[in-house]
Amino acid sequence: MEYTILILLLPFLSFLFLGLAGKWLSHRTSGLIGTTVLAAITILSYCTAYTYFTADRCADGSYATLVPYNATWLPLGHLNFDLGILLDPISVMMLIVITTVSFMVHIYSFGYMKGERGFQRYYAFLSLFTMSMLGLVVATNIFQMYLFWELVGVSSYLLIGFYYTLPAAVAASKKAFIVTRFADLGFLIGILIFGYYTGSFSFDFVNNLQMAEGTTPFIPCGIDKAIAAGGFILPTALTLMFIGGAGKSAMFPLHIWLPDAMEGPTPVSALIHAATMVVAGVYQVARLFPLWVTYAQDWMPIIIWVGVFTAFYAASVACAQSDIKRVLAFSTISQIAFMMVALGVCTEITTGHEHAGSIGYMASMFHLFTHAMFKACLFLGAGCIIHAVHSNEMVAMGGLRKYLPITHATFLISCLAISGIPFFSGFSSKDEIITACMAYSPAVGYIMTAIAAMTAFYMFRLYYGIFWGTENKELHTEHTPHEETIMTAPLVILSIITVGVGIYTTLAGFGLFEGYSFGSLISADGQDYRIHFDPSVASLSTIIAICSIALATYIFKGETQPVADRMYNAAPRLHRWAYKRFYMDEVYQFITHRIIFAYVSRPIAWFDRHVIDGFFNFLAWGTHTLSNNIKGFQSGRVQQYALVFLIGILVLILMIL
Amino acid sequence: MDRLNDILNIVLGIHVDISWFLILSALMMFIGIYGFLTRRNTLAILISVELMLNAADINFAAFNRLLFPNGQEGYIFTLFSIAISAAETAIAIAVMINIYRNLKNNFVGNLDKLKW
Amino acid sequence: MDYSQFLNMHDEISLIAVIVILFLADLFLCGEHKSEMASKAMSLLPSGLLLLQTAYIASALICPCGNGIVDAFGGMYHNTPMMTLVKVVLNIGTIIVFLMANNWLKRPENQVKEGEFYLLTLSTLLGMYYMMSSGHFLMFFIGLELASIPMTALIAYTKNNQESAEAAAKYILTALFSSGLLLYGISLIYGTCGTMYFNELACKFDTNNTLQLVALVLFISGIGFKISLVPFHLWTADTYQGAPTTVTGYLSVISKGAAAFVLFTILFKVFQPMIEQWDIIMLWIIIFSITIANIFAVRQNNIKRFMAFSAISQAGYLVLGVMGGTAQGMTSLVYYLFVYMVANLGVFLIINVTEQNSGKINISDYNGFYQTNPKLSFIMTLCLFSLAGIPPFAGFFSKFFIFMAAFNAGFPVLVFIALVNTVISLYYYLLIVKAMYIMKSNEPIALFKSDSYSKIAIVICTLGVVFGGIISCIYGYIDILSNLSYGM
Amino acid sequence: MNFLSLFVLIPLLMLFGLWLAKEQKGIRTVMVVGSSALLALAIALTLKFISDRSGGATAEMLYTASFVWFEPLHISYSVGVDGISVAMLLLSGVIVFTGTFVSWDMCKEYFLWFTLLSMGVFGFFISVDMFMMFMFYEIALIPMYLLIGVWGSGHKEYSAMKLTLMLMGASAFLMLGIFGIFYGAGGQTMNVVDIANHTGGAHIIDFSKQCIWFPFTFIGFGVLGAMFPFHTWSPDGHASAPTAVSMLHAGVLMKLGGYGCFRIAIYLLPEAANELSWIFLILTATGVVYGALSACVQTDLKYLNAYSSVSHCGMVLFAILMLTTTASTGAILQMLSHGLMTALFFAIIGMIYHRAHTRDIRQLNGLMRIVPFLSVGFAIAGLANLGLPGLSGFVAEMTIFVGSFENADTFHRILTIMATTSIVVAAVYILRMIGKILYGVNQNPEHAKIHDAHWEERFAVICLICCIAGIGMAPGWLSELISHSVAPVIDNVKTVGHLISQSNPFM
Repeated sequence: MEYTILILLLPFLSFLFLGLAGKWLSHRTSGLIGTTVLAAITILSYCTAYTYFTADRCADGSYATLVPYNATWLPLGHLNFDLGILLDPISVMMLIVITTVSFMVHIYSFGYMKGERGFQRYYAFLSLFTMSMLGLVVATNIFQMYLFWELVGVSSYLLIGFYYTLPAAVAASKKAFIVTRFADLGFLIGILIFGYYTGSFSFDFVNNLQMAEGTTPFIPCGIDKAIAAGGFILPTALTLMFIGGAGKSAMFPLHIWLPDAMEGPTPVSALIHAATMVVAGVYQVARLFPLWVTYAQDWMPIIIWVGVFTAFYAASVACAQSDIKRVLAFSTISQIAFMMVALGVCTEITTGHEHAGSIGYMASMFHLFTHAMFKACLFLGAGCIIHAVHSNEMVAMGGLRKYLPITHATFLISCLAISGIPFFSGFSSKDEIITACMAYSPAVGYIMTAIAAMTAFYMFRLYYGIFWGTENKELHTEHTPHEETIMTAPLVILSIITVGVGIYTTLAGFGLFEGYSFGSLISADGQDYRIHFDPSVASLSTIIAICSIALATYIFKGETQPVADRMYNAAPRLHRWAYKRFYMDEVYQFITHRIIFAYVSRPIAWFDRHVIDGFFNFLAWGTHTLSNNIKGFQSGRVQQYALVFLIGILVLILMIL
Repeated sequence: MDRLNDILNIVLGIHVDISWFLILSALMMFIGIYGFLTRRNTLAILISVELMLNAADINFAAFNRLLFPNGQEGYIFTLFSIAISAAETAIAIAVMINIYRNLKNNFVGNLDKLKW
Repeated sequence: MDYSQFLNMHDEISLIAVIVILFLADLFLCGEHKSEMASKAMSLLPSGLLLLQTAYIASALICPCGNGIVDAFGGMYHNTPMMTLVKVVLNIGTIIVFLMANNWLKRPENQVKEGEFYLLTLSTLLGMYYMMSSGHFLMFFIGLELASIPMTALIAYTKNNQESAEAAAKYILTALFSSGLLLYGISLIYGTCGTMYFNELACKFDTNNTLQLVALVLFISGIGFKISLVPFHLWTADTYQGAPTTVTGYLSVISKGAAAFVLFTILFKVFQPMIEQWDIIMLWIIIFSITIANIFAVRQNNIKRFMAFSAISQAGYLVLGVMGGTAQGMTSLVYYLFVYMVANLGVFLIINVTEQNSGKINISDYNGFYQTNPKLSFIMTLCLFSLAGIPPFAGFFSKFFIFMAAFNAGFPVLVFIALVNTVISLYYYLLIVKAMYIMKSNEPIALFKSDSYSKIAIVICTLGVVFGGIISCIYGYIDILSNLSYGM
Repeated sequence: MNFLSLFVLIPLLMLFGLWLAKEQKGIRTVMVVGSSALLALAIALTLKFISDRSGGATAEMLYTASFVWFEPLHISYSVGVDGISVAMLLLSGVIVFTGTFVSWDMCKEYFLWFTLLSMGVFGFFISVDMFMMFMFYEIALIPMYLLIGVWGSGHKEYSAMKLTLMLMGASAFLMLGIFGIFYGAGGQTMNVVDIANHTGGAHIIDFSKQCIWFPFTFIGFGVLGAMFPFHTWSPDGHASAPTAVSMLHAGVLMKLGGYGCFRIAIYLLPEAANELSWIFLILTATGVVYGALSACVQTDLKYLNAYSSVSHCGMVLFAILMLTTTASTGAILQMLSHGLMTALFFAIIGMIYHRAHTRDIRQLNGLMRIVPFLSVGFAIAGLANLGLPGLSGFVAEMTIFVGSFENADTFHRILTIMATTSIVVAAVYILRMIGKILYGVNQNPEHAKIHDAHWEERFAVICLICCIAGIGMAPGWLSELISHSVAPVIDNVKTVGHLISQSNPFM
């Protein structure tokens, strides 16, 4: 497995090379370099995955955790900051996801970014991102994860701000970085607490959880010692880390950066803001999952309810957006929230068909995988559309199925997948999530089912809005929309994966044949878990999804949309609120600009200039003024001098007598 | 001095001891200082200074005569001091003449060109 | 009486010899129709002779006979190697002043006599010699007066200059006033102790005796006047401003330094029993001297007046060495004196050449000085930095050591106040640096060539400023001397 | 003569060479040769030090040499280095080297003062004698006045004066502290190592005396390290200084403060450090947040960076006061990292100012299109500033935070968490600045014509970026180098720590 180091090194070198020498390279060369490197690491990842999963399982039935590399990068007192590569089922799965999507995006970008200024820079940043994201998933310890976590943050910043001459892109990139940075603060503090009390940052949990009994941090000495250290330290640390994850994964209320991040080039949105980076939060929780379940079971509802609310909120906002990328962005938020919820509802590690409390873990990872594929496909499709009509707004679209047939087909497949229609990949993963939720609590299960229905509705609203509906003929006759092979090829590949996985897992899930399923590779305790659908859940969600699609078809398919207009007229305010994303951005704007800038920073700056600096200036001014005021003392009259002389003597005499 | 003392003792019935000289010299000293601080004419100031110096001289002489009659230190000191004060006064007057030549008067109040 | 005792006073006798030779030379060389040769000889002679004399008395330091301590006239005269060293230092300063004076004396437009200047200056120097080597208050008093009376003549040297006369008048009046009080104080000491020999007095003092305490204060006032310590300093600024620049330079360094040394020796030797009292007095005097002088200096424009306040404040630092009366204090005082002398004379040299060549003496006139006279302004900067106590110039070392001495003597608060004051003093020294380097001027002082005598003096000062601190043997040597019973 | 003395000798020779040099070409030759020699010497020293350490040289200070200087006062010319000074010398070498290139067109006098300043800095870091340290400290300060006053911009006279006076005021505190330590330890040696180890005639300083002199020493050095609330010289001073001087000042001179606090205040007064650190911890933690928040609303690039320096340098002192080996290692790393990135920042700001004649954020726009090289450098400096992994800031900050967290009580925890918030605020002001000046479209026709960096500027910028990235990517050796030298100091503090009762009200 030694070659895995290349998976990190190659994109890094490619980044350096393209970044430094890009100026002297042609677009084509630099694109080719980037893509070739990506192809290489994709192959390497597949090899890794193949080797890993075909190797023998351990005696306890789980896959071995391999650490081909691990070296101390920075010694931190008793602790060590290590860098290395850790291979276990989820990191290997993530390698596949990341390299696949990234490779697709690299190919796609040839067409999408053709002729753009800064083409080399774009590929350099993509390489940087890929490297960072891969480093994040193969992290051997929490600090390494944090390091790459920050790096993906900055790559995201750079890529969102790729069109740096556009004010909106600049603002969006800034916002994305700062919001996630703010969340990362929680992550960092969590790491610090974790590292201090466990004596290690490593993911090798079994050896490191030697929580000293009786230590009572955060509580001044002398207060009730009954609160044992282990009681709440670890949950606190985990929750703080979850804040970091929530920021990256755009959980409410830290989601505000993601919709704006759509200002970046669309392939970037597909790669970073749909398939890979935004699921880092989910991945982090999954990474720490044994800790959560074992030590912080009581605190897991935080994850659940944050997830549930976010899923609902994002879905409802998505119903009202008119910018297609925004719709997809909110859909992403909502889907990630599904994954979070799935992790949150777990209550045990042991898997097996009698242990429903552990399905969530597997389901979440499964959904992560399937979602990455179909959402990337959707975004890339959206990219084709935008490329064709030069607009993000649905108004500019409509009826595009004539012009963009391949895009249309793949988009439809992906929509079906996300809506949870059987034989498409989304169905299998979402079904498992709902099963897990149901097992935890029927309330959560039903809510999630309802949100799944909303998903189907808004996705088909989007689909009809783009490919059917009212056509903007004026615009389309001006430049006839068309599609390019280099851009459609990735779409096709991704939808093949979606469909292939969908068919395979659906058939396997319904027990039509016995074979490996996703759960065989990844499950909470690593055991071979064969997915079997719960018929009631499966049928319920399928029916609801079909109903939603039908509803959307009824409302949005036609050339004219009387129902939609009527609905809009019935509740214009609701639409407006949803359209404005329930004014969350304004709230943030208010807090940052009005409160922090105007009432904290500015007064502090004023205070510094006038009070603190003023004090020192006052000293100088005071000396000068004093000097001018006592100049009469030196009056030039010799008799006065003598008088002072005499008084001086008298005072001195009095002083010592 | 002895004779003076005797006369005073006989005529006025008072005994002149060291304190008389000290009081005299202190008075002279303070008169001199007062004169120095208040006179407007520089020559008058010089005269006041002479009073101050002479007050000290009286002290020396009196101490030597009445307290330490075995030595001559005080007398010698007085002699030197008189000589020195003469020298000082001489040069002071030279300066005053110079000022008078420039200003046509020698009021001390006019010496205030250099100040602050 | 054994007249050969006179011969024990090597230093003074040799200086008198110099004075006599110069007097004769003046008679023959400074006629109405002086030749080129004579003029040149008159320029070289004073410095040359003084240099020889310095070498002569310094030779006693290099190869001392016995412990080097000389007593004469039953203790009236008392000389130690340390005193000789201070005399050598003062001599060097005087040589620099002579070199500085040459140009001023030679210029016909100044209308000043040449020969008298040297005679008067050397007379004051002789006075200081005696003041330092005195073992009796009479000797001390005579020395003091000999140091101040000719000084008046020097201050009034430019006789058709009203300012010069006014300065002299203020000086002599204050001097008279102070010597009157000092004399009175000495008389009280005599009256209470019956003797004026220093070595006999110490055991006769009693801290409960009011008259002796008054005498102490009066003594300090008398010598404080010479060192120009607050509150006896008010004449200083006026006199410095009015006096010819050369004389100001002399006044600010030589007479001040000698007086400070004497202050230390007499306080330590004579007033030893009252050490607590004079520590308190000196403490307050130093605090006020440094602070008030600094505050006044901040707003001056006339550079000589400015240097006067700087000198008062430096005097305050100088007498920090007195505090506690330690050998370390003595060492650092003499060292400070040496370093202060070269730096301050360096500044005055430049002020003098500038004044002689352009007639400008205001700080604002120095605007743009660096553009026209870079070398001079650079040296001026070095000297000012040394005065302000900036390393690696000698002033840093001397300040550090004198603070160290005062700290070691047990006055950390005083040291702290003095240290805070160094910030103010740095401020006003930087004002001149700022004028020279930063400020722009429409009519800056034009480029001029200074005369070779000044150049030599400037080089001496610069060398002293640059190497006076780094070469540690200077301090080491002084320390050896002061460890021989405090050099007294 | 010990070879460490070359660090002082080379600048002296450079001064001499500059004095002789006639043309601009000669001056440049002297400067380039001299600063390269210094850099080469620093690198050679580092390599030698590491190889000697791994070869088993365990003495606290290596290559020590001592010559009695002022025998009566026990002052000697003592040199020696440990890992911390080696790191600092390396930093100084880099900054002086790049500073030379940045001030390519300056005149002779400028370089004279510049070299004098460098001499002070190098001398400070090689000294182990308190007197020498103090002397070199002041040697380094005073050239600032003329460098800013003559070659600066804006309110240069005011700023130069303020800077000089405040720092000199600090040195007054410092001098007193040095006296206190010297006499408190028996007045027999000025050697730092001797005093700390109670050898060479020094004895343990009384606890009460330590508590008096600790604040003096700490404030004395702290002012130079821009400790809140004595930091106000820094924004004005940096804003007015010429480019290379800002670099040198923020890059090296401010490090003297942190180094001094560590080497003298903490090392020599360990008990007082334990006892009184809480006061200064509060101040520095406030400074960290305060500087960052102030930076958010600045409109002048240099002011912004100066406030950010206040924040970062506050972090240095904060970490030192945490009194753990890891945090102090972080502090030294932070000094290095801040030195490099701030130097880079100031260099680029200076270059932009030189071209655009304004530093106002509101008037600069879209520089990325006009001067891509400078803009990229600027962005890298900014990213390093906000602690991006792979660049030096991250390494230092993480070490500090982990180290600070080793103190398990609530008081230290709260302050640490306070300090961590600064990295978010740093992101805010850095991105705001980058967004405003680099991105967008240029609106000012004047600025459209400006040209990108010259070769010598590029060279300087690239050198600095390489160092920043080098530390950021391979920090292990440096951290090891430093922590070995930090450990004795902190152990010293820790061993006395349990002897005294903790009278801190917050503990």
